[in-house]
Amino acid sequence: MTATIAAQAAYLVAALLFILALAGLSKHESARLGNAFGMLGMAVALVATVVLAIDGDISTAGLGLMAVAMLIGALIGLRRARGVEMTGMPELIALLHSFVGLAAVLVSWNGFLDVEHDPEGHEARSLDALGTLGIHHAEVFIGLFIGAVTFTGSIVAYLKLSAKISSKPLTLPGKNALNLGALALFLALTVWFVITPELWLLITVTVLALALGWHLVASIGGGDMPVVVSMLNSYSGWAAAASGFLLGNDLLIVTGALVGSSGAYLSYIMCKAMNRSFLSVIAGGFGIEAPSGSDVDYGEHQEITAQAAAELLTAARSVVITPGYGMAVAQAQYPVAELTSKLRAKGVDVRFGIHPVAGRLPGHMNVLLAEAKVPYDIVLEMDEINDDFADTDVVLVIGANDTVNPAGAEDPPARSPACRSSRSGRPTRSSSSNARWPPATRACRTRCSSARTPPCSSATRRPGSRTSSAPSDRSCPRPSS
Amino acid sequence: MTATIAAQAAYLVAALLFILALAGLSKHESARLGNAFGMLGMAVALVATVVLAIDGDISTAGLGLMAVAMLIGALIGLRRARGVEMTGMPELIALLHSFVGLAAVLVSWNGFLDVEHDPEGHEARSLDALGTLGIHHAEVFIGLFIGAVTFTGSIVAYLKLSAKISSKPLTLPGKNALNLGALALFLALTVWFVITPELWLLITVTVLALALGWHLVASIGGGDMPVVVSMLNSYSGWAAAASGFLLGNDLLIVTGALVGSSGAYLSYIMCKAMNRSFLSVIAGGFGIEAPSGSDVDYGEHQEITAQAAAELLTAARSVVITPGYGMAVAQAQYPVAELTSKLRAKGVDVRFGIHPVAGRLPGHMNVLLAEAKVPYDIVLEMDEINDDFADTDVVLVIGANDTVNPAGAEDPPARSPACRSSRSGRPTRSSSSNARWPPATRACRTRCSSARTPPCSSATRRPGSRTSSAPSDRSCPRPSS
Amino acid sequence: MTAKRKFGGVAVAALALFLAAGFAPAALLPHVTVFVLAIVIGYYVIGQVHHALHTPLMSVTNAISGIIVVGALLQIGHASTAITVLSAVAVLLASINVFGGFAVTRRMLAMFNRS
Amino acid sequence: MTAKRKFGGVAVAALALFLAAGFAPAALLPHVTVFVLAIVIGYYVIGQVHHALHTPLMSVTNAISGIIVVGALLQIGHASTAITVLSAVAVLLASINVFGGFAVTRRMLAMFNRS
Ligand SMILES: NC(=O)c1ccc[n+]([C@@H]2O[C@H](COP(=O)([O-])OP(=O)(O)OC[C@H]3O[C@@H](n4cnc5c(N)ncnc54)[C@H](OP(=O)(O)O)[C@@H]3O)[C@@H](O)[C@H]2O)c1
Ligand SMILES: NC(=O)c1ccc[n+]([C@@H]2O[C@H](COP(=O)([O-])OP(=O)(O)OC[C@H]3O[C@@H](n4cnc5c(N)ncnc54)[C@H](OP(=O)(O)O)[C@@H]3O)[C@@H](O)[C@H]2O)c1
Repeated sequence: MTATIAAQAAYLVAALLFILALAGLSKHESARLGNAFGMLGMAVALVATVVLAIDGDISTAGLGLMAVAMLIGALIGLRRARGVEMTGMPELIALLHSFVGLAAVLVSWNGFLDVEHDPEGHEARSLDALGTLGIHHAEVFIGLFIGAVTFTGSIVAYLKLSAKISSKPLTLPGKNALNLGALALFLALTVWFVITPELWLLITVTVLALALGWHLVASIGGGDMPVVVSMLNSYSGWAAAASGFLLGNDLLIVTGALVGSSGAYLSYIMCKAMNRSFLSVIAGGFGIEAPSGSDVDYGEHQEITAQAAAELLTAARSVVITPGYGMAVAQAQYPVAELTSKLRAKGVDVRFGIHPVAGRLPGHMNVLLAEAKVPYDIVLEMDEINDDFADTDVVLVIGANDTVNPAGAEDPPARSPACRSSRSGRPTRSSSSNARWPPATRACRTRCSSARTPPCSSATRRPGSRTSSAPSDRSCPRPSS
Repeated sequence: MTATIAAQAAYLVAALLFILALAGLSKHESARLGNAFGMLGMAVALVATVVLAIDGDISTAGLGLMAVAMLIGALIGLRRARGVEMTGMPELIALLHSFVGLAAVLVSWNGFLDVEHDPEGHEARSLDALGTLGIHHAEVFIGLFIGAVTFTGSIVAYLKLSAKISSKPLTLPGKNALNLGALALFLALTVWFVITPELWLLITVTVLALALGWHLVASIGGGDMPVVVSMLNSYSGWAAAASGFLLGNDLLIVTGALVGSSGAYLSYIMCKAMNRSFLSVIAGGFGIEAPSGSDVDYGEHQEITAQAAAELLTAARSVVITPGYGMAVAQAQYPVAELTSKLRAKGVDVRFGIHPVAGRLPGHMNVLLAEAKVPYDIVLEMDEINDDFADTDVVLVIGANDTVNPAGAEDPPARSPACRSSRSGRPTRSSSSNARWPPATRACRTRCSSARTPPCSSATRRPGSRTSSAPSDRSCPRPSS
Repeated sequence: MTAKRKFGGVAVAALALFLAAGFAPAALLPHVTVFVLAIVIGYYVIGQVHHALHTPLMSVTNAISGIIVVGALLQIGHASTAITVLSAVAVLLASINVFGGFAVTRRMLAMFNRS
Repeated sequence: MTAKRKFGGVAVAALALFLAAGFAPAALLPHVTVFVLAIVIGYYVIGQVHHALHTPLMSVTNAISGIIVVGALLQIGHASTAITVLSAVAVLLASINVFGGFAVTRRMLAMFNRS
């Protein structure tokens, strides 16, 4: 067994372990095991690669550099992973995507320096002998393009998600034309580069791709970030696959395709949940629809005291809590979890209903609730719980104004208490601009309004202070236990 | 685009179309489309292969022979497909499996004649130069083995299913040892053949594999045929994949692996439904467990007249019919379908509950009912309908004695009316030997027995006459409409 | 089975696959990769199949595994007569499979109707 | 979409893939095959994922796409200094991804508990 064959066998094993990892993450019960498979697969791949490198003509300095680079990267990564707050996950994930994109850019540039820039060198000559030099040109170019788009796109997403820049969509005139033009230019440049692989072409396409990635994500409003992050996830996979084609490495190709297609399909699922066209997401052309709904009957709302709300909750047989990102901003998930466990101890049936795009990332609310120790089996999807609203006594809508209140879709959002009765906001009929709890929830609202309307003052709103943790005595009502 | 590359591209397309075909068959709505994709994929693959052959060094005589062979095969296949009765599907499918197995045997023998038998020939020399001659030996041997096992196994299954031989399991002394011994011998012979590829070794392994295939399936009782047919389906896929390795053809490899793994997984699902160990199925070691249940309380049964049964049915709000293979043997599905539509016209909620292994093939009952024009949306799986038995007024068990009556598992089967009250047979507690409606159905039986016990005389039993179509006036009771 | 044992089982299986693939000749590895990926797809494709369609599914996979006709076709007519005759027989058999399988699936599926 | 239109769409896509693969250089085809099969697997694997696990899923795919570290590692240290430096940077970035991604997924999954 030579090192090359051993490495290829190891790569096959690693690819299968990655498939097992993704499959494992499909269920709560197997998720940790899946993550372990992913780590095992990565370890196998890394060991195989290092063995391959040592077996090859790597210099000792190179080997040292490799070790140092990996060590530093590992330390930074582990530190970030340990330190990040769960509310900060979206930013972290976007940032990590950008690293994959940048790495793909560097790999492509290396490919260029190794072959195209050194046409008399060993690599270029052997490729030329095989007749695959032209493919190499194309692979360098395409990999660079995808990587660079992923890189700046993820950077913009990171900046928006961490509120370092405004999350308002950038609306350049003719932005679709700009995007399409950039794509067409890229295709033309690719052909050109395959014919004459000049340095300036590579520089041009790098700049073009960086600008395109920036513009694509900048044109998207903050509310659509969940889909964008998922799309960038997919792009980072395609970038890895493109590098795989460049290096003729099946592991990169398989893994990249796996991540790329799963990310794309995930985005597609989310677009469907949000009533959006998948194509317009890819094109970055959304987030600009005019807010609708100013002509809608919002119903009446009555304010009640925390005391009355607490009585309502303790008297209820079943309570559904539909949290939004506002709950996380106000760090209200801890009081909410406490409220939940107290109510459950009293025998009240408390469940959570999660809107498909609640939070800044798909599944983000679930993580936040899990962190606050809400058991995952009472945290349900919108589809799972929608039919049960009719039998629910009280619905608490916490920090999710815009999913139930059309005014929330406007800019600046209408200020209103973050924890309110389910009745104070009615979904608009035209739910195209923002996903909302679909009409089935009206059954609840109707019922609630006929029975009781319990807006409650919740986690104190502190505009500007992003990390404020709500004092527990001013948070959601707690039943006297 | 050379013919070779075009063919490879076409093969990739065909492989994807086959995946789409299998995916399409997962739902009623897309099943026909899936079949169309399969046909398209096969057409693409065949055209590509013919083009490749013409582009190669095929003689005109060879081309003519090819056309004639395909034409004859197509005519025979289409005739069989048009003429077969739906009750005869299991036999047909088993027979078709045997063809794949035999074709794989022939392909392997050809590989031997082309290379190993002609060590100074062009093929052998070029493989030797590549250093892959040893692999070729192994591929010939393994492909031959799998193909031959599939061939005789399917032939025996065909003979048993079409009642040309007794469906009783053959129980040679030490049959597991025989099977394992044959496998060990095969491995030893493989090593030997890789070292010295002699003709007599190939003949030996052919005989060995034919005998093993025969013995494997002969040891399995008639009642376990659904799983056996599904396993043979899987084997035929592996046989095709082995031929793919032999010929270095990715399309054969992908398609074979697809069929092989899907068939194996299907068998696994069925084994679970039958409470059997998957391993013992593969080993052919089942069907020999002693029938249990003579010490079981069968409950009482009361016979009632067809008239009374008809009254019962018309008075019912909801009726569940659980048919078994006996319904098909007696051709009673047509009267049953008629009864169903009449009852439905009267507003009675009629549904069918299908045991996972009812009939001679998984899903066989569904096809038979579909042929009799019973709409597929009222034909439910055991899992789907099991919970509803408690709310069901009347359950008709038609020709499925052995799924509810432990006596039916004995040999010869206890004669009893094929259409009977759901109470007359109680499931045994130890449901290992034959799959039965699980305990949940007892809810129904209990309820039925407390309310009414309606055995009804159904399709007349005519022992010996297999194709008897029951006269409709003696068939299942029909409500006066 | 606990998660630890599952992990151990998979690790052992991974090692076995590594050894098998590692000691296989280099020329075989791309084919093995494709083979393994197709196995995974076969598993997933079948997981969502409705039970009621198992018989048509079997007859369609039957037809599809008639793809071995491609292998037999490639062997016809450019070597000894014996090979040509054997492959012609194989082509005939596999063609029965292909045409019969798709035709009978089509016929079966045409019977299924909603109410 | 009617079945006919779907069939037509797939047929056109099949033709496009055929042309793309057919005009690609022969050396690329095995890689394209593997690529396409992996895409299919990615689609199926994700189809069954519970919504609640989308965030951990994303962070794990994030970590997995850090596999590009393998590519960067293979470029280090056997060519010009520029290449070595660039690949060292790529290795560093991708390592952050790999280690950070798996670690944060692990941390997140540890939070999920049944009642
Ligand atoms: N969260 C979801 O369920 C959901 C669903 C679909 C789409 N989205 C998108 O996600 C985006 C959320 O972004 P955003 O910037 O609009 O959300 P946001 O205003 O930051 O938060 C949304 C909700 O949280 C409340 N909130 C914000 N900060 C709070 C604090 N410190 N204390 C208490 N409550 C607080 C807001 O109340 P006020 O209205 O009083 O400001 C609003 O109801 C929206 O653009 C939306 O389109 C979210
Ligand atoms: N069908 C299923 O749901 C099912 C489920 C699990 C396993 N299996 C296996 O499938 C095998 C079926 O094979 P088998 O040979 O035992 O089945 P079988 O006897 O041919 O048929 C089974 C049932 O059909 C009845 N039947 C047979 N011929 C009939 C006719 N001409 N008219 C009316 N009723 C007729 C039998 O009634 P009598 O009892 O009166 O002969 C019996 O109840 C069994 O070995 C069983 O283990 C079947």
